[in-house]
Amino acid sequence: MTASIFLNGLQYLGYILIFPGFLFCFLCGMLLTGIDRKLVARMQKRVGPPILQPFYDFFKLCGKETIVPAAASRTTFLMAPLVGLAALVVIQLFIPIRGFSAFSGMADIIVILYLLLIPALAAILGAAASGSPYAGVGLSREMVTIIACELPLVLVLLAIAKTVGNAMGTGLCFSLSEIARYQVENGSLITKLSMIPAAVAFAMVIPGETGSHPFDTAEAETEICEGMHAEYSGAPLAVFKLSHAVKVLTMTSLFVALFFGGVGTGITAIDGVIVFALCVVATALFISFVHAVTARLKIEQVFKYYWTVVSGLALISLVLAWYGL
Amino acid sequence: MFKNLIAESTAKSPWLFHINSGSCNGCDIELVAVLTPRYDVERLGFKLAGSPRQADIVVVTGPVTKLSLDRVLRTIDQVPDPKCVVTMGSCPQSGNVFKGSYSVCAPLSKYVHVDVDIAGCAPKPEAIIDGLAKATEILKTKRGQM
Amino acid sequence: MDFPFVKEAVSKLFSKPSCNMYPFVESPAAPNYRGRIVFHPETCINCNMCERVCAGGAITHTSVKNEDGDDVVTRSFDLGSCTFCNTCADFCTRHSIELTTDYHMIGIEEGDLIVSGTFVKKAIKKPAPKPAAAPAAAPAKKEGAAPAAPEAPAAPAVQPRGDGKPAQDPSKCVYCTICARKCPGEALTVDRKEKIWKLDEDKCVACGTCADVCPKNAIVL
Amino acid sequence: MNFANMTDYHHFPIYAIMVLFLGAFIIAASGGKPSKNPNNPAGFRAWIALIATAASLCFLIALIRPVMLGGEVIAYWMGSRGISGGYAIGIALEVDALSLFFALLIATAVFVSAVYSIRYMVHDDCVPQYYVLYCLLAGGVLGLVLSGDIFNMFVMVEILTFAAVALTAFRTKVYGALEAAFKYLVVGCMGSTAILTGVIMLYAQYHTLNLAQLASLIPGTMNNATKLAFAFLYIGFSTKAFIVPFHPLAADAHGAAPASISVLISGVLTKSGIYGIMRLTYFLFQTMGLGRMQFMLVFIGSVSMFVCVTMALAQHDFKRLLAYHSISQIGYVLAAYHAMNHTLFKGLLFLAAGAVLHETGTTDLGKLGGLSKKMPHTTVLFLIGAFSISGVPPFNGFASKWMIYQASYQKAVDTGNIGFLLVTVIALVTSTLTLASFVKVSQSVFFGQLPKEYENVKEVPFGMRLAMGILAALCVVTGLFPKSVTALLTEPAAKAAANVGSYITSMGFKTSLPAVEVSFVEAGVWEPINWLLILCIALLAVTIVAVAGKYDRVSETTSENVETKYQLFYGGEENVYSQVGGGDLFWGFKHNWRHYFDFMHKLHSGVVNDYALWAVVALALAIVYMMIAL
Repeated sequence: MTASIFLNGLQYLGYILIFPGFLFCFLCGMLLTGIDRKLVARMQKRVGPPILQPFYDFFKLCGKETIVPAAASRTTFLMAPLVGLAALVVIQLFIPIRGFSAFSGMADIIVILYLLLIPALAAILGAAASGSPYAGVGLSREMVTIIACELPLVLVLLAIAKTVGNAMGTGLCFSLSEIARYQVENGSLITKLSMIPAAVAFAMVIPGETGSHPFDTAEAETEICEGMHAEYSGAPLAVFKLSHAVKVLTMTSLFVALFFGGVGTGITAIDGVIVFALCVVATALFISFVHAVTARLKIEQVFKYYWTVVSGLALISLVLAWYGL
Repeated sequence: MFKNLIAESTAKSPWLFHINSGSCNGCDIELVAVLTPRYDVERLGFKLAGSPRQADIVVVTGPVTKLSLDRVLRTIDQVPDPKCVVTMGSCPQSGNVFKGSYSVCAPLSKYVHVDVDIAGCAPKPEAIIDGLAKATEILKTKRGQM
Repeated sequence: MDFPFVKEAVSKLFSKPSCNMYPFVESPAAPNYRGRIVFHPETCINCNMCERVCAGGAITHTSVKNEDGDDVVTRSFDLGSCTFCNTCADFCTRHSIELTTDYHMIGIEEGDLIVSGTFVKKAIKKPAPKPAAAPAAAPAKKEGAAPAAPEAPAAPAVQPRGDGKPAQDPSKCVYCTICARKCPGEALTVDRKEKIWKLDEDKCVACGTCADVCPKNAIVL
Repeated sequence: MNFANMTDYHHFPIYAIMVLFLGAFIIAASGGKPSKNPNNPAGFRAWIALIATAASLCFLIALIRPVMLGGEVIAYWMGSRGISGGYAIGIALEVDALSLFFALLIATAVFVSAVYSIRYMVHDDCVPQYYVLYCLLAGGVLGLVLSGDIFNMFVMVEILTFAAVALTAFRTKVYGALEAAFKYLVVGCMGSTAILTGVIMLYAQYHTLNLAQLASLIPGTMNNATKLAFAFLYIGFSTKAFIVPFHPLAADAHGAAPASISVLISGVLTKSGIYGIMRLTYFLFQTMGLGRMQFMLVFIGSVSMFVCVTMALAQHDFKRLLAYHSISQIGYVLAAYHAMNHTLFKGLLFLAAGAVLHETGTTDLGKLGGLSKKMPHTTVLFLIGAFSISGVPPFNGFASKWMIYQASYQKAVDTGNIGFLLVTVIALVTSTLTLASFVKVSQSVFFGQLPKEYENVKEVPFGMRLAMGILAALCVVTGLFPKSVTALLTEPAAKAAANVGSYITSMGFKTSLPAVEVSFVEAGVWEPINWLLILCIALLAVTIVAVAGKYDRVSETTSENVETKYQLFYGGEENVYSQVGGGDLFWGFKHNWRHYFDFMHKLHSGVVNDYALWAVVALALAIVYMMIAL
């Protein structure tokens, strides 16, 4: 009895720490950002950094001195990156890999929606705690970006809930693992007409959520000195960089799980590789490519873009889903 | 092992912070040229950081005018250790043609320890890469001593 | 919305990067690039014109007497103060200064960026003054030859002619020929070997350029 | 009447009300002279108020077992005068789970606020009078929710309205206090009058004032007069709940009143209005097109939600901002059972605002900043409140909002009504906007830079922190164990709201309505414990790695200028006070909505005549809607 509890606990711990928890997030996220940087460089006709560059950056930052400004609120300032990272890892635990998810049953689209807020919120509070006016500007932009992304994201997720619910006969389905199961049985959601605009809208949300070009107004290093991270140095900054990497993984794998959930073989190990490959493709298309061909928008343009174009697409999808297409 | 890893990474990921202390913009343009596809120092891991808190190497251009002296010194102070100060072009090393002007405080080495000087007016991008590579080595030794 | 770089990005993704892989591949500078200064001390005549024309004040010299009474002159070029404008090389009559295409100029320790050369400047063996066209060549002061630097310029060795035209002070002149080269009317002839300084009075317009450019202040008006 | 009879729990409701009125009476009888003690000018009066509120809370807690768990409906006839001749003659108290739910909320808020007041009100004048009014207000609201008699409800509304007006106005030295009180008085009186009119109409129709009897008589005898009465009653209670279009009053009143009263206005007064509306809709008039009625409530709720959250984003004053949020959240409350959580976190936020006001003397967002270094505890407590109200998991706001989304979307799917879908979307977006405005508050009050004049600010006294701590703990607990809370409080209340039959029969009236077993649609319960466990392990793992890796590494500094090293980076400039103003923080958002904001700015003129006009228009619209739709 105790042994089984112990083993169960060990398994959980393994999920959290190794796969699909920290270690997996760390390696895959960093790899994705590395690939992203390389691809952007190649599209700009550059050689670009080595693919392992994010790892170098991370370890270098770990070895740097951490400066906490005298004006900052020390605890908030230092804890914020850790909370953000932990929340992201938790999201990653919920995202199914073709039916397999470490913690099914408690994963829920709305929970994910709110959990996605936590890393951004942690970054915002950390920025606010630093006391820097640059961080103040940065956090204001980050918050507006969150608001901007929220509406299309909500619409997309509701459309998915409706579509899957319709097909399952429950009218509604908010559970991620159910959605994954449905896709395994009936093929990916992307094959549905009503889901195509939703997929496009979600793809457009990815760069906004991860704060990459052209929606990186919050961290605009050339105008507001890295914005929210203006006062961060050393290990906390490393954690922020890692969080960004994990967020790339989270958003792309969420995209894959929601729209390409049916792709795979059924063997978790192989599926993991396939999902990761799909994540790489998603990163290449929605982050690197968009980065390479656009210039940074102004914050009010970001907002307008998300609440008109992207929300419009998501709304079309919702309406189509509503009428059962 | 971990220490070694960090030292190795330090050499592979030096981030620059660029301070213009009254430069004519010649050096600044060259520094930017180093980041363009033609030279692309990002392949060596270099990156322009937006804030001194994230920088490893501070690149100073310009003859350190009286007004900027205070700012330059404060910014250099705010860079976390290990750090490396690089002067670029002749101005911060000596004042160049502005030498002796009432408003020029060059050389910078009077005020802070300068690790690497890159000569040239303005230096050729290759020379900048040379200098930054030297700075990276110094950075790695400094990291090893920490 | 318009994305002008879509095609560009895609095509570049599959083409070779245009990077100059510098530290791994040599990248020679373009011809006539003005980089590191090379100084040939053996031909320098210590006219100091380079120092005078240097905008950045990068050129300095020190001189020490050796046992023969000759000046041991060390001329140094501080690359950290140089604008690489080539004016010094341009003005150098002896072509002792050269700006090469070597751009590797990194200073880590003091002296890394200093280019210097030492040469011996023979003390002038009191050649008989040959006042070519200077009737007022005052022979009064036969210069003690002790200090190379004119430490006692209390009374000018040569009296001005009074008509605005130049007169040479043979004790100071090193026959560097700059005055002849800079004379707009080509009124001056200077022969370094023979130590001749000659003024063609007809051509001279008394502009004063020769006095201006003379690195040794050997011309008075 | 023997002692055993006295301790019978059937007496507890009236005790709970009476201790408060008794407290008010004793304090009033003790005269208005402040005591000599500068640390407590109210002297023993504060303690009387505290004891009265605590006793009242205890009585209500004792009722949880029979009413919430046992499902009993307590009917209590004053003076044992019950039903005679088929008509209710006596005055009745009637406590079902819904009443008790609201009563518990109110008693908790009142008690915590009383704890807070002791130290908070030290610097005010007229403190003795404050406690009289305080007890009156509390007693009034409690009486309202426990009453089983519609005229008594009106009486209690009057008591609480005038107590609230007086409490808003009594700080005559505060700029705007009188103006706010006047506005509140005018519109509040219109509301009270509307309620009275409605009551009269009902009495004329049915010759009874007892709620249960009315509920048994109304079905089947609906006519236009009843509808009219309902419209009047609805508008009357709306003014008490400050839902749109009565929201501007709340902002003024909150701004002028002391923080401890703001807690009551937001957590207690508005709840009384909500209670009234719910009683009306689900009990008295439940036969008249409940679906349409619900739709109207949800519609008004959504409008309140959105309008007020955008209004809040535009505010420059901490308390006014909270006031608008208060109404925005009331929108959620109308839409579903968000009431308890709202009382908890909004109370907490108002107390935090009060703490800031107490120490710095201002609530202007533009003037504050960086207080987290001086008031760390207040900051943490405020953040808990802010996270809760924004629905950040794992705090309680998330639990209730989660249910709202699920329920409204389920409703949309079930009924095929796009309107409910819109509600889900608005609710989700509003929640993000709420987060935005609390980010604004935390940036401009607690984080950012400390202005020079607040260098000497201290943490608030322990008593005030204790009050905030109680609410914060409740926020966390209800957030962590929403299932138990739902089982204990919310679910019985929800069932009671729908189970009119048993309400009527337990009062001794016959009804055609069967005491139905209500199918309370369990929209699903958010169970955060597992999730939180994972988060904790994750956080722990990260922290351990971080600490082991010398996360907070500080090396021997190489520069001599240590103090410049730890200054903020200002592009190299010397540190100056620079704070991103709260008003400019969300420019990117406001710019896109500028026409809307301009419109709202013009609309909220601040002229009481306009607001009175709004009230009349709202009444007219309500009447028209009732007549046509029901």
